[in-house]
Amino acid sequence: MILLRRQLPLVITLVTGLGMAAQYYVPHPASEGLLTSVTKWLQIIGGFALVLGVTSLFHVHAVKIRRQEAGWGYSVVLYAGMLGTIAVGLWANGKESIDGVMTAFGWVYSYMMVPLQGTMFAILAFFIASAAYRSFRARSREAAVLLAAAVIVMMGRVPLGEYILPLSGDVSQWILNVLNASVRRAILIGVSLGAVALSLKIIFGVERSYLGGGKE
Amino acid sequence: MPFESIVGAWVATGLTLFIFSFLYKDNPVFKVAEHLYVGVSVGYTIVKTYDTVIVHLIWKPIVENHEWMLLIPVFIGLLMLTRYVPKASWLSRYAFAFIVGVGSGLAIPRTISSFILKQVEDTIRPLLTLVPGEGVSFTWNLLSPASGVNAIIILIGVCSVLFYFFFSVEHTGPGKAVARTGVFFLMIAFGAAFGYTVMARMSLLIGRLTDLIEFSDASYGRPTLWLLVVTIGLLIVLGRRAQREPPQES
Amino acid sequence: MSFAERMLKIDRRIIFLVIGLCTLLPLLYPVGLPIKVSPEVRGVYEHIESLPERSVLFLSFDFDPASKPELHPQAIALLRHAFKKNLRVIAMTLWVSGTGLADQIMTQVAREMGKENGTDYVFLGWSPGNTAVIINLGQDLYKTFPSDYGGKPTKGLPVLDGVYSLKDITYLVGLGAGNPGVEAWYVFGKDKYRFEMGGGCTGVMAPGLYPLLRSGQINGLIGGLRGAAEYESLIDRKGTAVAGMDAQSATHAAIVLLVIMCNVFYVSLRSQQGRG
Amino acid sequence: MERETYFVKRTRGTAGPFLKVMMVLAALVGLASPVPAQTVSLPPHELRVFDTPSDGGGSLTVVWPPAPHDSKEVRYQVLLSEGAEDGDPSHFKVVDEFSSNTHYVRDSKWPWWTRPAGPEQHHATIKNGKAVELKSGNTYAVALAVVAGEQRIFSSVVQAAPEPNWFNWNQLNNLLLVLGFGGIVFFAIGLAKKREMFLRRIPGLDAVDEAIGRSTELGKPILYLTGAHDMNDPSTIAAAVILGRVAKRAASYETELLVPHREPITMAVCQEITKQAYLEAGKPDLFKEDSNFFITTDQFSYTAAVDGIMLRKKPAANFFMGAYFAESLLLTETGASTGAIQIAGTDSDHQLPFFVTTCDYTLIGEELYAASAYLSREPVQVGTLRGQDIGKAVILGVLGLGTLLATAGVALDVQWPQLFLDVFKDVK
Repeated sequence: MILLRRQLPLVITLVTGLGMAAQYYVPHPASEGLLTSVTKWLQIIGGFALVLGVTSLFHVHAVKIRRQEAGWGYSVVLYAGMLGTIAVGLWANGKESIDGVMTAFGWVYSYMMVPLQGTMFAILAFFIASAAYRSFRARSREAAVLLAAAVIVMMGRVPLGEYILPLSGDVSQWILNVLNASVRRAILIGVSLGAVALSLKIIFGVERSYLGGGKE
Repeated sequence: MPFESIVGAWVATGLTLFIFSFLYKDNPVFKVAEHLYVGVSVGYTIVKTYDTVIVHLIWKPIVENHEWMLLIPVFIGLLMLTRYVPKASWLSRYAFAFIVGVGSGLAIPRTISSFILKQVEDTIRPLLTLVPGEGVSFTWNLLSPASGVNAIIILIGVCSVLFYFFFSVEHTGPGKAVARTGVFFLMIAFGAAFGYTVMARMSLLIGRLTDLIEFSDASYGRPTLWLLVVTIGLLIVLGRRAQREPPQES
Repeated sequence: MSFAERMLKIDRRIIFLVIGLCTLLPLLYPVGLPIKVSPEVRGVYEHIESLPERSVLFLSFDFDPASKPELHPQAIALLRHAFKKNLRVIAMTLWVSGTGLADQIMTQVAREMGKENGTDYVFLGWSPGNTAVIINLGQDLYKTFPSDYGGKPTKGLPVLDGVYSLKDITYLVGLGAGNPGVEAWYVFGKDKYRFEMGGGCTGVMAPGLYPLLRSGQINGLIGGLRGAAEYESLIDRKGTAVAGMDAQSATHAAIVLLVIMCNVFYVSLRSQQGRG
Repeated sequence: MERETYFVKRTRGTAGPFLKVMMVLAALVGLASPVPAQTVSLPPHELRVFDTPSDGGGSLTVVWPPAPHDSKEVRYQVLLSEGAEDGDPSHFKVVDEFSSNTHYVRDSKWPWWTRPAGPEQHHATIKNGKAVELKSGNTYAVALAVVAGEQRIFSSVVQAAPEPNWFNWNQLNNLLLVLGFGGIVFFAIGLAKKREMFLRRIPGLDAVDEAIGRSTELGKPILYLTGAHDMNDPSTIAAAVILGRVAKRAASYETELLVPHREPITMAVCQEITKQAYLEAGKPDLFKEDSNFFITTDQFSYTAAVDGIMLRKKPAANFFMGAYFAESLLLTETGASTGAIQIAGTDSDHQLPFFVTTCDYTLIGEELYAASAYLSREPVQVGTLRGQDIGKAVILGVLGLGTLLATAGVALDVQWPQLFLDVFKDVK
């Protein structure tokens, strides 16, 4: 059983990983056909993965409601929102609009989901402002440099800033194009090396945390 | 104005104001809106997944076009769902092994070519330019991205930041100077990111307020104004009630 | 408690009010400051401008309602430009929660410009699989999307005439709010299938895309609401982005002022403590 | 090479007088239009046609030497016959046409190791597509025509068959890099398993100790957050490792530790780690099961609750390790307002600017992993870090050397630096 439960998954990872990496270097139609099939499969599997991600939320809130834990009323709201959306969505065949006419599903999307999600992130504007006033301090020389660059870019990227300080536009352009680009490039190279190392470790079974869950 | 747009304006405005009430403090009105948000977006994802995956990518191709090969990913996908059956949950490992294996394999050569080779290639630039007829020259123009001086600055930036994230040698002596340079480059880039993030967040606020302004129009029945009053009223009532009840530790 | 200390301790809700007013007032009473166009945005604009009629423009709307204020105006401006140039447009999204927005944008602009679904444009909808979708599109578009958003089979659509995969498109613009976004379209798309591409993104993502811009991996970048405003002024159709620029100016000025005040108080506080 | 020089010489020899005659003729007819002032001499010589290497088939490459008439006005046409018959090229289909001063091999993207001909030669690629149908395995006849004004001269006809290939030699450098880097990483991991490996001191860890010391002095608790991701994420694992160190210090100083969680599994793991740390510090009796506690999975409700804890309990040290999203600002801002020492460590680059400005010390990106490897001394982690370091060192070397060579190439006007530079290019 250990073979089936531990070894075999590692073999699958090794074979698929090496295979798909090798595919990149092989232009032959046979190899291209393999890539087409496998990515098509991943597309469908991706749908199942999405379901998997969503269901844990399902579970957490069901438990909350059953045990009537503190704030279970909110979990009921969550369930109501979810079931309502599903019902409306199935009714509309999963389409927000049919021939340009908005369905009930589209209504839920436009008048509930869009404002809710949009506003959740819009409140951050207020918190940035308050943090700007209360805690963006030049505690060290590094932080001072950061804030100076931030102020230049903030001014250089809006019409008012360019109007008051005509140079700020060019300077912020230079910061972004040269200084920022060089740092981002170094980070990109570093992170990519890390990602390649991690992928290689996964393929060769040195890194197995992704197998996680499931009892032995 | 169609009826559903008017109702929609009222609902959208109400939910927007409920979320904004978090600015006053964390409160039940906000929590209701927050949970509704999670519920609706999960419901939306489920519907879309059902329609796209089950109907258009699985059912139709298999049943109508007899693409039997597609049963393989369906099988792998089902294996993934065994996670919820404690006795068979180990089967889900096969699915994860497949996805992670393919994903890693696809990523390795593409990352090398797009993010390492391409970026190294562009950083290695001749510091001098050859102008036909004039000979070799060095360009000092800071505003031209391709100038010699900018090529040098980029080279210094890339190298010093790479060195900063180098953990095999102690940052002493000349290493310290290089690492310090790297830190300052990093801070400038963070500053730029900071400025841009501020810009992004402010844009979101502008977007929401634009909607609220639109919905304060008489053709919608001025939901913004009315619901603002209602939300403030709710906050006051809830605040009073919370004061009367003993505070709970959660 | 010194003055500086008291000033630093004021209720943050007062600052919330300040920033709220800085946004609201310019929206209600716009000034209309001129907008300078950056070379990044011009890159995308000029490339589209140079395309012959009926070229294929592929637009991927990889964002959700959270980034609507920034990317929605970009999408609208790009589409108006493409339709004005009589390009064929193929659109899709990799973000499930962005499907509704993308559909709205397509229908709205197409109706406004008198374009026909299936002949002048097609909206493919959403598909799971993230980067696998990009590769699969590069291999075979009809396999990835057997039918479009409305359920019509993609095979035989006049708009897709001569288009079998990403190799056959003329220009791709990814409008990304995160991952998968512009970078993914390069790594899994352009890297192998060799089409020209540009990008549009939220302000948060923009600084991270500059290395790709420099190396020519993308030939232009529309960053945030500001980028959208630049594009709107390039195509001479002022929309929500240009309208938002005054408020953007005001809020930036307010934040800069707040940061300066914060540091003035901080320094004075520190020098007091140093003396005490 | 010899043959090519010969060819060039010969064409030069014959082109001169012919050209003059043509110019006189043009003047006589009074052609002021952009019709070529010079014209073609000879049929394009030494045409080579072969299967395009390193591709999936359905494509042929045509290569031929330059000629003195190469100019904007004189055009080349690539001709193809769908059948294999060696017929009259004037009946062939024109599949490509361009000015004769373009399409040089030196302008193409081939690296030196796959270049099919010298850099001065012309090349064209015929691909299966809308205009032409090229099937792998079939033999096709290809010819070249030179067009100057009314004149059209054909080359001899050459036959070739496209076929699919099993390796893309243009990507050889990519493959070698993967193999080389992979080798280095696994070698380093192997080495780390055998012996202790040096890692530089991470200054952030000193700051961690300082902050705990201050909390003890003030008699206030320590707050530690492990981030938004679950236990599968490397950043959360690093956060948990660092929690071990913090908990051990806190235990030996007998300072209260608060670890609010937003993910039940992470909480369970961290509980174990904390318990172990108290054991190691010799204070198992001080360990409290509820120092790790679960709040909620909802982003903003969690944030509001943690902010509440900061305001009520006023911890003297706040630690933010792991992955963070938009909530980072709300957390650190409240923390800063309570006067706590704040130390952050995250690989969420979009939140780093906020951590740097609101916290006293920030572990940036990879530093978080390095700190965790430094503390845990786990061979795989340490070895990977070392492997990546070697990779970075190589890239640093390539950047330095490459810039020197590229500059030398321009300054001396020579081509040989390309031998090195091509290896580090993405060429397909």
